Amino acid sequence: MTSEALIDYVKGLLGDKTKWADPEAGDNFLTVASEDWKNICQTLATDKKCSLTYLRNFTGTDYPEDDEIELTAHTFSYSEKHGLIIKTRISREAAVCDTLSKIWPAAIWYEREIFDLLGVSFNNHPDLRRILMPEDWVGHPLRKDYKQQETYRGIPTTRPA
Amino acid sequence: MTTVIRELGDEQRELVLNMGPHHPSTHGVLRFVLHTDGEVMRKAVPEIGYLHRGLEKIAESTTYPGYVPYTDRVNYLEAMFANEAFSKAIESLSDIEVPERAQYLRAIAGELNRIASHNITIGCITMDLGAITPFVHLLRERETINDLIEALCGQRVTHHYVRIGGVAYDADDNWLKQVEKFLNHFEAIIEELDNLIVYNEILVKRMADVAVITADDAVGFGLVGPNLRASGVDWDLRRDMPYGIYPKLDFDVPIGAGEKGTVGDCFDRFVVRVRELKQSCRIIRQCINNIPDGDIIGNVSRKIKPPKGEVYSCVEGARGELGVYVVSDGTEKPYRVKWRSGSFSAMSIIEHISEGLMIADLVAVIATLDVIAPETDR
Amino acid sequence: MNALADFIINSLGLSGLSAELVMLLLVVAVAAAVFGIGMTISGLLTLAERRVAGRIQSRIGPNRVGPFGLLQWLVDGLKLIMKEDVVPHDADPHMFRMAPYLVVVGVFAAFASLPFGQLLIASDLNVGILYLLAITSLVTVGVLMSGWASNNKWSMIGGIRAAAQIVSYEIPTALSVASIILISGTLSMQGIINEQGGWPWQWYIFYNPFTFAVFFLYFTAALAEGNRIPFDLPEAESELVSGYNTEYSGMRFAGFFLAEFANIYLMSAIATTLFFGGWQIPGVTPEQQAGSLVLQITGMVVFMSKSAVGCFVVIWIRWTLPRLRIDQLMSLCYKYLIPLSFVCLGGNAIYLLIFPKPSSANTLVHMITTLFGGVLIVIFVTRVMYHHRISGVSLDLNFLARGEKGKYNPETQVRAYGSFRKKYEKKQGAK
Amino acid sequence: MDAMVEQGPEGSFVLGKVDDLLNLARKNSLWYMLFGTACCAIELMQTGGPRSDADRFGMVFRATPRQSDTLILAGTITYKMASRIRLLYEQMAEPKYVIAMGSCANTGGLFQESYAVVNGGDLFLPVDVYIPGCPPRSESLIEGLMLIQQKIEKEPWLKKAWTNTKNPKDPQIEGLL
Repeated sequence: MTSEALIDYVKGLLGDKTKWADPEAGDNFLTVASEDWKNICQTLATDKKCSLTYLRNFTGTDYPEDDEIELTAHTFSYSEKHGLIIKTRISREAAVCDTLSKIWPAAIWYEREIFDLLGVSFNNHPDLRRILMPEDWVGHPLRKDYKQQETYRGIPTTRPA
Repeated sequence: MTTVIRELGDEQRELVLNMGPHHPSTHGVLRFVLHTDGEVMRKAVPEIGYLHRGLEKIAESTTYPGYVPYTDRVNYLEAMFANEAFSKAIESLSDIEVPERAQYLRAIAGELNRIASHNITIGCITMDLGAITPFVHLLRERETINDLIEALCGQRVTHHYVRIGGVAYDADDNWLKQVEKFLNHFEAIIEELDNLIVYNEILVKRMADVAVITADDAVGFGLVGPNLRASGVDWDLRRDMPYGIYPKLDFDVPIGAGEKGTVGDCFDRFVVRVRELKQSCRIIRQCINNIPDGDIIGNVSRKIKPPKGEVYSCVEGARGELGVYVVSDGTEKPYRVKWRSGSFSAMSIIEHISEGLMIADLVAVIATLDVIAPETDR
Repeated sequence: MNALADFIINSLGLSGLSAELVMLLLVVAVAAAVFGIGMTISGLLTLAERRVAGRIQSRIGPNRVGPFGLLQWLVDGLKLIMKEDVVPHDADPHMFRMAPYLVVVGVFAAFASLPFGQLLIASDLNVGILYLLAITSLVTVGVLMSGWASNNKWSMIGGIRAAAQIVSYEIPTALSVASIILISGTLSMQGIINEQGGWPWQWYIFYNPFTFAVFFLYFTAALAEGNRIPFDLPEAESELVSGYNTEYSGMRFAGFFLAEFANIYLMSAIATTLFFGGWQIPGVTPEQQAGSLVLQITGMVVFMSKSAVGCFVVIWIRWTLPRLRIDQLMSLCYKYLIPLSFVCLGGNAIYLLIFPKPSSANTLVHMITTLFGGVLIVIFVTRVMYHHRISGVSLDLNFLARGEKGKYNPETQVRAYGSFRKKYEKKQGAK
Repeated sequence: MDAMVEQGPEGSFVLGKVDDLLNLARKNSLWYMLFGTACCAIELMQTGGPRSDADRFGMVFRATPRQSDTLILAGTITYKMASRIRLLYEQMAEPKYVIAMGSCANTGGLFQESYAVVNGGDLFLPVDVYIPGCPPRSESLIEGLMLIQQKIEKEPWLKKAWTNTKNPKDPQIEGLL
C-alpha cells in the first residue's frame, strides 16, 4: 500500500481513536491515547491488510515543557512494503505504559532501553532492568533535566585540571 | 570449589559462567551470563552497556554538522553508513539536493566500507571457530581498503567522509583506477576464500544446522540485513526502498538457501556475507564506469537549521538496516537523535535461541550474527 | 650403562671412587642432558611455530633477537621466569603449584627412551613404547589438576575436556601402536627401528595397506592427545579464554607451554620410530652404522629431519584448520577411530598369518603400498601447487603503491589527503 | 643483598650487567593482552596483522591477563567498564605496563562531555605511555610499544624487585572493584 492508502485504511480501521499530525517537514505519524496503546498496536500488527509485523524502532523523547514523555514506535511490513509511525504520550512523573513485548519480541530490549535512559516503566514486561547503564547508576540520562553524579565509585566524572 | 555448582533442586544443577566483557570471542566488550549443564547451555543472557557512550545525549548539545564525526563512532567498522544515514536524515528534513557525483562517491565509498567490514566479520567467524589464518589474510586485504579510503578522506577507521549534502573530498581518476585495480585483486581473493575456508568440512560441520532462526523469529525480533536474509526473507533496502544511486545499479541480493543444512542456520549467515562481497565488487565497478563529473556537495549553508519535524532515515549497512530517528525543534541542534542498529536486535535474539546449544556453538552464533559492541550500546 | 661406568672409572683413573657414585653422577648427567635437549627442542619449536605461522599468514614472525630471531625462545623463557608467580586467592595452592611439574615430568621423562641415534638413547628399555604411552599419561593428571585447582570455571571446563579427550584418544593410539608391535615383535624402540630399513619400502608405514592406514589413525589420535588444532579444545582460545592454563603466569605457564611443544616433538619422534624407519640411512645396514662415527651422526640427522618434517606438518595443520566441537570430537574417536584401529589390527594379524616370514611376495606388497603412497603424495603436492597457482593472488602487501612492473613508483603511490595534495599543487602552479 | 644493590661497586657492576641481560629479555618479549574496548581495537588487530607485524618484536597477544605484560587501553572506557579493567589490571602478573591508546583512553577525547565515559584511563590506572590519535595508526601503536621497551631498558630490574615499591602513579580507588 502507499502511505496515503495506508493512512486512509487505518483511519477506517480505528475510527475516532486516530489523531494524525501533519508536519511541515519529515514523516507523518499517528498519535493514540496511552490507554489504547497496546490494543491499537495489537490490532495494527495482526490485521491482515496492515500486517505490521516488524518493529523497526521504538524510542522515547522527553518533553519537559509539556511535562510529558513521547513514545514512538516505527513499524513496518515486509510483505506490504509500507510503514507506520505510532506515538503515545505519558506523563513524566508517573511514567508507566503497557508493554508491547507480547506483540513484537523486539520490544523487550527497546523497552528496557527506554526504562534505563528515560525512566519509563512498562507493565507486564518480562525482564525490566537497566540495560545500558550500571545497576547502581543514579538518574535517567536522556531526560532533559538530567544531572551527572560528581564521582562514580571513586572515579571523578570531570577531568582534574 | 563450592561456588562453581549451584544447587537448584533435586536434579537441576547448573553451572553459571560469566563470559566477557573481556573474552576473546565477544568482539569488543559484550558480556554473556551462561547457564549451562556441563557443555550444554540452558540459557545465555546477554548483558550490554559496557561501551555505552551516550551518543544520543551528545547530539542534543552539538550542531547538525558537528554531530557527523560522532556518527563515525556509532559503528567503527562501517563509519560510512552511519555518516550517510544521518546526512540523509538531515537532507530529507531540510530538502537538500545531493549532486549525482556525490551520490556515486557515496556508493563507492560505502561499498568499499562494506567489503572492509565483511572482511573483519568473515575473519572473526573463522577465527572463533579456530582457524586464524583466513582472518589474518582478510586483515591484509582490509589494509589495502584502508589505504584507498585514507587516500580519499584521510582517515583509516573513522572516516567522516559523507557530509550533509554530499561528500567531503573529490576522487581523482587515478584513485578510481586504484580502486579498480584493487577489485581485480580482491575478486581473486573471494575465490580463494571459497577454496580455502568456506566449504571446509570442519567449518561446515560446526555451523550447519546450528542455531536456526526461522523467518518469523527473525522478523519478530527485528533482525536486519544479512542475518534477516539468511533466514530466507528477501529484503534489501538498497533494492526495495532505494536511495541514492542504487536504483540505477544492477546487483543481486543473496539470501539464505540452507545450502548445507536448514535455512537460517549459522552457515547461511556466514555464506550470505561471503556472497555479498562479490555483489559489492559488482556495484563498485558499475559506479566507476558511470560516474559523472560535477559538484560533490550540494548547496548547504554553514548553519543548518532544519524545519520543525521528525524523520526516520535508514541505509543498508554491512549489518543491515542502520537507521537514525531525528527530531528537530527548528534550532541548530537536534532535539533528539536515536540510532537503530542491527546488532542491538541481533543481540536480543541470542537469549531466545541459545537453549540447547553448546558453549562452542554460542561462539559461532555471536560471530555469525555479527554482533558488535558500539552498535548495541551506542 | 654399567659398562659405561666401568669404562669411565678405568679410563680416567678414578678407581678410588665407588662404581655406585659414578653411576649416580652419570644418571644425573644423562637426565640433565635429556632434559636440556628436550627444552632446547621444544624452545626451538615455539620459535618455529611462530615463524611458520608468520609465513602462512604473510607476516614475518619474530626476527629481532639473535640471527633470524633464533634466540627468541630463550628471551621468552627468561622473561617468563622473571614474571610474578601468581597463585589465585581461592585456588588450591599446593595442587596449583604441583600441576605444571606433573605435566613437565610426564612429557620430558618420555625423552629418555627416544632413539635419536643408534647409540644416542638414554635408556633403551625393553618395554620402550609401553613406557612412552604410560609416562605421557601423567600429562592428563597434571592438566586436570591445573584446571581443577585454579578455581576458575573456564579452567575447569578446559581440564575436564582435556581429561575426556586424552583418555579417549589413548585407545586408538595404543591400538595403532599395537599393530606395529605385532609386526615388529618387540616393544623396544631400537628393536622396532632395527626391524625396518633405510629405504621407504622398508619402512613400516608401507609394510602393507593396513599399516598405511594405521599411520593416519595414529597421527590423528596423537594430534588429539597433544591438544593441537583441530582438537585443541582444552585450551580453545576463542571459547575458554586459555583453557586449563588461564590462571597460570610466569614460570609455571612456561612449563605448560614448553610441555605442549615437547609433546609435538614427541609424537613426531614416535611416528618416525614406528613408521618411518627412525635413524636408518638408506643403503646402510645397522651393523655398518655402528662402526662409523660419521654414519652415526648422519643417522641422528636423518632422525631429526624426519621428526622435523612431522613437527612442520603439525604446525601447518594448526594454522590451517578450524577446531571441532566436543561432541564431534568424541564421536570421531568412538565411532570412527576405535573401530578402524581394530580393523587395522585384525588386518595386520591376518596379513602376518599369510606372510609370516620375509618373502618375495611380501616385498611385492611393500613395493605396491609404497607406490600407492608415492602416488598419493604426488597427487597431494600437485593439488597444493595447482591451488597455489590458480589463486593468482599477489602477496604484495602494498601493491597499490607500486607501478605496473612491480617496481616502486612514487607517482602512483597512494597518499593521504589526496585531494588536499591536488589543491596544494594547484596553488603552487598558480604561483 | 640490599646493600650490594645499593652501593657495592663490584656488586652493582655485576647486577648492572645481569640487569642488562634481563631487561633485554623482558624488552623483547612484550606480550600484550587481547583486549579492545572500542574503535582502537580495530587498529590493535591491524597491528598484529600482516603489514605492521608486531610479532617481529616478539610481541604476541595473550587472551588471559595472567600471561600478558602490557595492558593496552584500546578505546573509550565507560564507567561500567572501568571496574572490569581495574580488575584485569590487578590480575596481571608483575611487572606490568599500561598503554593508553587513542584520545578516549588519554582524556576522554571526543566523549569528554558524555555522562558515561571516563575522562582518561589515568584516573583509575597507572598509565605508562599515552598514544594520541583517534584512532592512532598501527605505526603509532608500535611506537608506543617501543617506548615501553625503552622504559624497560632503563629499569633497574633487580633493585625494583627487591624493594617492591608501589607505582607512584597508581591511583588507588576504594570501592571500584
